[in-house]
Amino acid sequence: MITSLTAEKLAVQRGSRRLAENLGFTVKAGQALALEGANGSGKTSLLRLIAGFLPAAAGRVTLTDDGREISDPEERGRFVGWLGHHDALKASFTVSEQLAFFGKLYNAPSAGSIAGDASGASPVTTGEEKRMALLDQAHLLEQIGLARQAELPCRYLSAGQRRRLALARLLLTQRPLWLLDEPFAALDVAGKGLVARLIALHCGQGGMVIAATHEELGLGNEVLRL
Amino acid sequence: MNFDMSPYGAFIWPAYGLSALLLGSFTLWTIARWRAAKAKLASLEQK
Amino acid sequence: MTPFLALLSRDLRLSVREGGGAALALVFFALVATLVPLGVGSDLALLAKVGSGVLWVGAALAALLSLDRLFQADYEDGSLDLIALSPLSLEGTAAAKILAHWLSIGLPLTLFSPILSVFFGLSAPTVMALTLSLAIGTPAVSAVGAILASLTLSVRRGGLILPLLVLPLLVPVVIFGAGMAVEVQTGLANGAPRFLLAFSLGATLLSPFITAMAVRLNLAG
Amino acid sequence: MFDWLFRYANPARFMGLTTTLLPWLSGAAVLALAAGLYLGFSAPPDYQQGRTVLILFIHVPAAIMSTMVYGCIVVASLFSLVNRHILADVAARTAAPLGAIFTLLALATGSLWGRPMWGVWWVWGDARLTSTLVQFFLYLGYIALWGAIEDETRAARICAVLALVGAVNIPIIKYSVEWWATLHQGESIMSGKLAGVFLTPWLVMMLFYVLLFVCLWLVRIRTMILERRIRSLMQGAS
Repeated sequence: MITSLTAEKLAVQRGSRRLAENLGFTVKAGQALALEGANGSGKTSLLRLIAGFLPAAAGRVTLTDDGREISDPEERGRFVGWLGHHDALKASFTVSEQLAFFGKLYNAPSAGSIAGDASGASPVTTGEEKRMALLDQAHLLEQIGLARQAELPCRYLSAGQRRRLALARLLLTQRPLWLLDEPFAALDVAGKGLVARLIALHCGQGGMVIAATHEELGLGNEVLRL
Repeated sequence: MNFDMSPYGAFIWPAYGLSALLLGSFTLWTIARWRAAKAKLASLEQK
Repeated sequence: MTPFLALLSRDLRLSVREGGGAALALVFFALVATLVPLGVGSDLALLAKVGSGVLWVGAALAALLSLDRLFQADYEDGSLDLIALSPLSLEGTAAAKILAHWLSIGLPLTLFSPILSVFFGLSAPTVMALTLSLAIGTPAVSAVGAILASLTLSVRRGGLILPLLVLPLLVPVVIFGAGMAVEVQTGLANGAPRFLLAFSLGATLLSPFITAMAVRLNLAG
Repeated sequence: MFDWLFRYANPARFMGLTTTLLPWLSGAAVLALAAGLYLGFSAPPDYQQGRTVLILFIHVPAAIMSTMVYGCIVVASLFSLVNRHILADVAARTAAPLGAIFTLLALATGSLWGRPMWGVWWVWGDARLTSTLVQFFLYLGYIALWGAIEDETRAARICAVLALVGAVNIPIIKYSVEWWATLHQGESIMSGKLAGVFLTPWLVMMLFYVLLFVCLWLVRIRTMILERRIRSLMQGAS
């Protein structure tokens, strides 16, 4: 179980440009951190650094897993649920093919075993949470509002629907540390409400969220300004 | 020194000419670029 | 193994659905085999002499057609980020993509070559040797190509620069590959099969590691 | 192990060191050129090649430089990947056009030497000429890749990998081309060899080529360091 993510004296550098320096923060299980800043302030680069893509120019990021400290970037990446700028969808794949591929790629447990795993890992209390724990693909699509589009190739999806599919994939991968880049982008009011609910739920189950956003995450969350 | 190249002058002179041309112009260009950079830096540092 | 197979089957399906797959490469290959006789004349003795070399060059060029999209498509739409975070290592990712490229391009080209060799009046043993040499050599084309495709994955017009980078490195494959057909034609053992096999093995074994390194460098940008 | 090198890898120190070195090096280059030309043009005609040996005095050094410069790029690329030092990036990048020019000259002078010797401008059977041609394409690809990647730091790493992949491949390419030349042409062809009397003029010309390369390389590195400084000054001003 992931318990905390700590950044110490972190410097973010992209190419030859130093974007941010001396950053320090800690996110604990169940917490959400919002990254704020103008365009080009390094929000995306910081997320990429935490995900392990971008090496830190200075300082370090440590993830604590059951008391074990993980500082290897690629190992850290195995805990990351990623929602980037791009939706990472293939035009010719249907919604369900898309999810099936990522499910297999991420070794996501199949429907039956997930229910057991999730309820074992964290006590299921409310009905809403119980439904979320049943990460069956059909349930998942219903939850995310894409049930009718299941067999539709992604090229026919609207921008908002593409974003919802990306969210469904985020849930499917079952990663404890969510890194979200502008999660509210391209979504309508209902969609934004969904994102806020999912984040709250993820935190409620002991997950961690770091999101680059202009808007409230819908939690009494902490804010880091870049 | 002997500059009589017969019967191969048509090959020897072009070989030397081409080498001189390429290496010479590259050298001149390199020096010109160095001078330009130096002048530019000097004018920037004055401001 | 599941993540590996998932990526492999996805790439194979993509190559069929989103164009740039076998069909395009085969048509290109056939066009090269048509244009060369039109260019050099109908003398069958001459065509038989140059045929295996022409087919090898044609196959190598055809395999490069869609190579630039091998990593670039996934890089541009963000898929590569998600693949990099998956349990599959980048080395595994590279191996899956090389294998997918070979299965979708190299293998069809190999199987198609006996048909095209009709245009050049090649003898049956020569055709056998040529097909075998393509079977051994095309994995090396995919492997070497993958290294350079991963190096150029962020280059906006990578498709233009890629052949310039790949083709000089493919000189040994073409030489030894066509050399296998020469061995049959002249009847003199020249060692081409051994060299081709060695190059192909070396390239396919090393390529996933170099490719993964290049992907890592690009994701950090 | 490379401590002494890193002392001078600091751009400011590098500038200081090269400022004192360059006048001496360029003076030596001019002397070597004068001496090399004098000795070369005074050399007697070869009993077989006549005065075309004069071409070999500039062809062979260019061909050797073609390989040597690539070696310099490979070493700089290793430092670029392992130590991520900016000077290594700049060194690798600036050496490439020089290497391409030497390679082009080796090809052109080789062809000009071959025409009277072989009767044709290009002989595929000469493995060295063929692999030099491939080497030229490798240089062009390397230079093109540098130009194609916008971010300089990324371009440096990516091109370093390309240089190393090329370095692994060059011996294989050379071997395959030699193998191919013997496969397709049984008889041996006359290749450029130098008899003893011609050794001194050739060595002096070789020295000139090395000195010229070092001088031009250093000046280009210095220029690029200044250009980077100019860019960062302009970025700061805006």
